[in-house]
Amino acid sequence: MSESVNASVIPFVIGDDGEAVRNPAERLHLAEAVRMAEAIVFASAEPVSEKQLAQRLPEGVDVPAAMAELHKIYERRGVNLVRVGDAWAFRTAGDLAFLMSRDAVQQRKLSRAALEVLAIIAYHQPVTRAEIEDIRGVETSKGTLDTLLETEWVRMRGRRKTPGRPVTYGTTENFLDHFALEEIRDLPGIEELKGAGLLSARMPSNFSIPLPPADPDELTEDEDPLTDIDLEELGLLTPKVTEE
Amino acid sequence: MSESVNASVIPFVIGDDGEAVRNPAERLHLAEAVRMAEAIVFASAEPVSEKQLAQRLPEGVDVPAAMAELHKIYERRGVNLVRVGDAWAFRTAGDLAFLMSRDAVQQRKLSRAALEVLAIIAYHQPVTRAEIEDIRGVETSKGTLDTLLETEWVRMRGRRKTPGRPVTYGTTENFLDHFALEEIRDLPGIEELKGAGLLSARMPSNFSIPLPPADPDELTEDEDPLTDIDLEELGLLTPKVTEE
Amino acid sequence: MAQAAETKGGTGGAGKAAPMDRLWAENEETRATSEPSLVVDVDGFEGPLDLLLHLARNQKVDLARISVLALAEQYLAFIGKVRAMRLELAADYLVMAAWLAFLKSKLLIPKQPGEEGESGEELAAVLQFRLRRLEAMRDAAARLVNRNRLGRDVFQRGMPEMVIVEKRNEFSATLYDLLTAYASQRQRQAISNVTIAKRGVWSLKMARTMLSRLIGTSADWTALDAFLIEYLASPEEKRTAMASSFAATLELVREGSLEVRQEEVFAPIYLRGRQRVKAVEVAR
Repeated sequence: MSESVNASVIPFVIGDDGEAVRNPAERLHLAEAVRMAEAIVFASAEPVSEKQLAQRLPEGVDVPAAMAELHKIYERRGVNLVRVGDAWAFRTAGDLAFLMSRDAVQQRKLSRAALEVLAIIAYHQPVTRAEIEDIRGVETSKGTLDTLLETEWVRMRGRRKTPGRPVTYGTTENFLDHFALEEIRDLPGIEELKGAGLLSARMPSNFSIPLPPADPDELTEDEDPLTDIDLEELGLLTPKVTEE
Repeated sequence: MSESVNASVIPFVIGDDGEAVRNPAERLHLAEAVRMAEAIVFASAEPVSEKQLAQRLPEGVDVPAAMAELHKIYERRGVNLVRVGDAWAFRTAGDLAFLMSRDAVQQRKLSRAALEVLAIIAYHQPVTRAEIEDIRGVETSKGTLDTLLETEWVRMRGRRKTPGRPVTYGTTENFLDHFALEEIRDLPGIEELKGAGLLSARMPSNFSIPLPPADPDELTEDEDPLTDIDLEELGLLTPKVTEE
Repeated sequence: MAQAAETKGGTGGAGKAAPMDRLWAENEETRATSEPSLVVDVDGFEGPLDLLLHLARNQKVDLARISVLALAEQYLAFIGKVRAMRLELAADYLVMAAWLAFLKSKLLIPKQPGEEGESGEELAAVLQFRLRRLEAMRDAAARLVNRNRLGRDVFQRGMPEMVIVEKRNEFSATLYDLLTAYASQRQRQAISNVTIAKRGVWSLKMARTMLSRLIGTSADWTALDAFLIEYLASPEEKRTAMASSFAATLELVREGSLEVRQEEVFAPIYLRGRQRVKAVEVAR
């Protein structure tokens, strides 16, 4: 890229070979055809052949000339116009391929079951696994909870002060961030779910939706905080090594 | 495109304002950042936020400056860099719509009511369901809000800090993207409407009060009496006959 | 239904327009005798405010200069006409009519000193404001849909580039996904719970056990109903209890542990344990 130091910030190679030969009207015509071809190739889900381009561009356009022009325009950009067989497509410039892999993340959609459990945790927190299962009427697989913990939208918040001391689950700051909620109480209530058409208007009269706690970070009376030993047991903390 | 007659075939506007101020190393740095940003945004079909860009570009890059540069570069091309909220995306140029329409995907047609509700949410956001109904003077049918939420153009954004804490609705980034808006302030006519007091829930105090004509029984010059044809127009075109 | 009415009108075959014309004819003797009541389809309108806006536009002036009084009168005339024809209108429209009648009286009679409440002019201004606001939103919606739209006028990259996938997962879900999942799950669960809790069904097995136990204690003829009522938890269970018990009765009779008697059709059914040792055994 050393040439670009003395060139403009944008290292485009611009019409330096014989465009003057063309008359202005022809130049305008070609410039418009180049713009059109650019848009068509960009929007296409597959490489576009010159034949297809010829069909869509105004009549009389010199397609090979337009593509040669476009190719040159993109030659040193972050994206290049490349030939794929007898068709054209845009591709990330080879020297920038590292950008595409460096921050590559796999977009994953939550499963239906995971969404359900997440929603139950959000509304019913603090809630234990047994309680989630009670609400859903089906067993919740360990994988589902693990996935939710991985999203960092759900956390183990404490232990219920009941026999067996089951772990309680709740939502995190990240949850609020991701779902653009200012606070957990912003989750819509029963009337609003009905109003938005998400919940049937004819629910049984004893049906209710809990109001999440005002401050989800605060433990409730029947919760104990998680101790280091708890965390260790839950595999969330590596055992402390005694000093040597 | 008339300017381009005398310009190069490629009507790029290229660094003509104060780049000389930057030192060469800085310029090179920015040029590379621009290329990288170009590659990243070009590779994605969805808008890429400045935050994501900052994470992927080398440290210390002035992301807004790079994007401003890139925006200018693509200003008159067949593909434009557009701002969508605080994100960026490449989109085919609006003036080429005539050329692109054959690629159009079948879009879900929104009902008139749904469109009206969408407009109210867009212009009045954050807005509660009761306020929407007040503006329209009619109950929002089940499914209207549901449909809008499903398009992902509308979202529940929070709760109004009034008694009952009703849920408020607003638009999403998808909405901006879909309707080619940089931000909500770009909604057509929003400033005029605001100025006219038509975006407030209550009537502004300076709103003019229409005076009744001197003889209220007499129609004014620019009034026509209601005719039977009018009545027919008024939705009575399809009376349903039900037997009792 | 509609067809029946058309035929009655005697213009069958003239198509849909024919009954309409008759409906709106000034002279309505044909209607006077017809029996069916008509429900006006106001589907074309989004409520009374929409209707008012339509009427206001017919004044062909800027909404800011509209005569609210004239508008109120037009609306009332419309409602009056519709009612005279015994067309049924949604309550919303009648409420608006009542309010406009009130507004009209306020506008015609100047505010008396010391009178409570808003003046007619103030009320009229509120109505005018609402009409203008609604119209503004209508126009805004029209301008919005006519913008360059993604997927129709402008397009995104058709071939987004595949990125090399690293281990890191990024999850995405929208609030809508979340709420839909929650609402439908709770709904499903609530409904299935209700089915179990409220509509208990007596199984044949349950009925058999119950009958065997009961009849064993009674050597006298007893009406089936009497047994059942004694054990009915709720009136809703009556049908299922009756049906299952009767089926169980027949089974028990066939097995010889029960005797059944009925005096005549629909008369009470009497049961008693078979007067034998075997019956006692079954009863256990």
